[in-house]
Amino acid sequence: MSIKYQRLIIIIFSLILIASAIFLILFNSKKNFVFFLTPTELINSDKILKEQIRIGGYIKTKSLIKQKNNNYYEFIVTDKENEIKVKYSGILPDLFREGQGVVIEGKIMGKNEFLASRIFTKHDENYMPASIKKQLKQKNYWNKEY
Amino acid sequence: MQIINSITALFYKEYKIAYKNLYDILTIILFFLLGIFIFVFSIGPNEEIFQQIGIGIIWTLLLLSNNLSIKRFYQNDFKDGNLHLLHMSGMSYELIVLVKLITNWFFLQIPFFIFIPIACLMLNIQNDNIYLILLTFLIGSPILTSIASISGSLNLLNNRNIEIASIIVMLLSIPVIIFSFGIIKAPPELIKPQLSFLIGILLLFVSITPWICAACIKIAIRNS
Amino acid sequence: MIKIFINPGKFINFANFVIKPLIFISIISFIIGLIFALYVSPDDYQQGSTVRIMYIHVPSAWLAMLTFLIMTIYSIIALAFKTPFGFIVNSAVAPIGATFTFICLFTGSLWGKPMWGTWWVWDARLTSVALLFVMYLIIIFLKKTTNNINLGEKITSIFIIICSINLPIIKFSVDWWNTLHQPASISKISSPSIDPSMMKPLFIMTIFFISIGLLIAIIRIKAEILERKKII
Amino acid sequence: MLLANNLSFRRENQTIFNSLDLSLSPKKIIHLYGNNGVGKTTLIKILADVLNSDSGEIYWNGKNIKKNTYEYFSNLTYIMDSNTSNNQMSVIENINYWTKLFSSNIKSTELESVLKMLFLNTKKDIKAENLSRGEIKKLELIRLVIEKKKFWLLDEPYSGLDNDSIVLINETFRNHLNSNGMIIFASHYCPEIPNIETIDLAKYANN
Repeated sequence: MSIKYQRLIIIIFSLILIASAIFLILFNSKKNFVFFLTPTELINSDKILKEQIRIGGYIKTKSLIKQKNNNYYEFIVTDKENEIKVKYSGILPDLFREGQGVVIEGKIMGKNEFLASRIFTKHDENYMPASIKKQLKQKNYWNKEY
Repeated sequence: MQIINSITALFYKEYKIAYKNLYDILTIILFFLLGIFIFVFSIGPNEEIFQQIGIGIIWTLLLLSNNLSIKRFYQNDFKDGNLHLLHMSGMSYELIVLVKLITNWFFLQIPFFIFIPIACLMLNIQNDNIYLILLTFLIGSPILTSIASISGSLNLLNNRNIEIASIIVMLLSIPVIIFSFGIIKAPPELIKPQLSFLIGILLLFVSITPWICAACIKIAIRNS
Repeated sequence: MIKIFINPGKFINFANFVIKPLIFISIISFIIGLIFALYVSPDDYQQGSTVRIMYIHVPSAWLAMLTFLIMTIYSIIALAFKTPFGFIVNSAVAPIGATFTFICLFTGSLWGKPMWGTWWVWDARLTSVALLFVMYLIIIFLKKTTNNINLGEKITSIFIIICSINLPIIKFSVDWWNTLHQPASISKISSPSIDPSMMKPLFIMTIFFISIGLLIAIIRIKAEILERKKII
Repeated sequence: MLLANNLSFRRENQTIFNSLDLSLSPKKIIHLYGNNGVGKTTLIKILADVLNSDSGEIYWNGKNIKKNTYEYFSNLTYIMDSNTSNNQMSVIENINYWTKLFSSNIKSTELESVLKMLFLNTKKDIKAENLSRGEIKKLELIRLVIEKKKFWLLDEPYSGLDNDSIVLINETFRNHLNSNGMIIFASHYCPEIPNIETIDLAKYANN
């Protein structure tokens, strides 16, 4: 069997493998490599997660309870389907406000309760001058949903 | 068929060398076990901590012991002209690489299947997780072998800065570590998709390794 | 025309022709870009003044990836058609790409602290860019590991081709996985989610980054060509 | 039939040799000759398709060897400057490995007699790393007999050998030539073989 035939066979072999690899990777990539879970994913998963995990979602409007003297906060994180109550004591990032997207690192305390150890605020891909937002709000065009 | 004879001859030789260098293979395993000792002593024998980070320790040490085997792939055969001799016997470089991958996986990674459970016991890892570690290692170890092979062939003529070979191995192993560690930590319903993702990475590496290594070997031989 | 990008002799003519305009463009765009970025452009509705880091962060990230893409293309060309010019480009351009990646990581970290509340976080986008930086460093080191410069360059090209798999991962990591990093704003062709008043400084700063990168690259490539000619 | 035309090779801006022509027909032997650094090993490596020449082509039976590598290799035995025998394996293991690798149909009695002639029959089970320099070279040369190819390409076949072995090798060369073989070898030593063509590589170096 000449070198050319060997290489041809190995090429075919490799192509088949690459095709199946791409299929497997693309088919499963979404379910992988989770930086954070959404509240729905967290509530639906059966495994009791003892370790530190991260949850991500939006802070429900008018849910933030501040106790300013000892930096203690309570708020509700939602993904519009399910809600989780989060407790946190510490310093909040600048961007933290109601309606903002957040990623919270911490442990599950009980049914739909979460004790946060770190909070990251997530900002979206929209960039808009602050003045325009005011104008939009005045004219009631501001309908960004959280 | 001449080609089959050549392949069996190469297997025969690799087996003979592996058998005669059994102590070298045992050294790598000893490195793995001693590494675990070092971790235990440096963190302190705390069962809870090890249950959390034990899997990470085992995978890290598997990766590091994989580093030790980089030079066993092509370095000797390249220096004494055996790679060209094999090529002259009618084997293409890609085929040589494939045979080398199989033998090196067999002789260097299979022994770990005995020693991983022992390491897990030393670190008090739960039984369910031991099965998962073995399963991920079954899929992950051929990837590690391919990576070591790629790195070894990239550094065939590198006699100045062989450390960079280890760096390349570590860089390319990062996806393996991320996904095999992810499987063990994942909730049960995510295990299957993650496993198939890891298999996808395995297939990808196995299919591209012969071509990359053969190209590197050709370049090295042309410039020797 | 295409020969400019393959033939060293023609490239030097092209370089001599193009260096002065590039210096001019980069100075002008730098000044205008800074004026726009620091004074003219408005504050963001969410991030306030901090958004101005974007005008350095985003162009440098784009160029870090673009540089790697160029290196990949030149590696393939150089290996397939045996033109040494590709190797020259690779060795000249790799440190520039590393610098851009470093600027991207550094400004990103500065941006992350006030906005996300952390300097660094291990999400897919940040990790893959950090790996890109490591890859650039390995590419710079790998060339110098052998006695034979020809061999080192070929090996490096193969390594670049292997590493180019990281590029789509960086690009699509924010879409494929849940990340802290926000998705791309500009790639949506229909309507970019950046306001025109912020798009302008971003655009000008991108021109500045491209022109300064090209300028340094062309000077380095020219120097490399001349040095090799001297040897031969 | 081997034909090489206009071969040239440069290394680090230095021309090693230039416009070298070479032709070899059956029953012919070529001796490459020259001082150190004149490019003997380089030329042999080019002929064995290890290195690429900077110009010129090599033809085997009228076909370019770059395009018909497999056919060329199935006619070529190449004894390198380095020893391809494995240090860790014994003499007989090395020989077994080569017989299998090249699918040789050599008979064990024939092999036995060759080993006896080379005085290696008592050292069959000794590891190659414990052999002397000359013995390793002899072990290496056994490949000529095992592979049974038409065209022999040898780099320094005489180095480290004793007089008896040199005589024996010359004898083998003559037998091979008589059975339509072709040989190219590089050496400082000039053996007494009829019809030998000597090429002085110093002539082709033009600096």
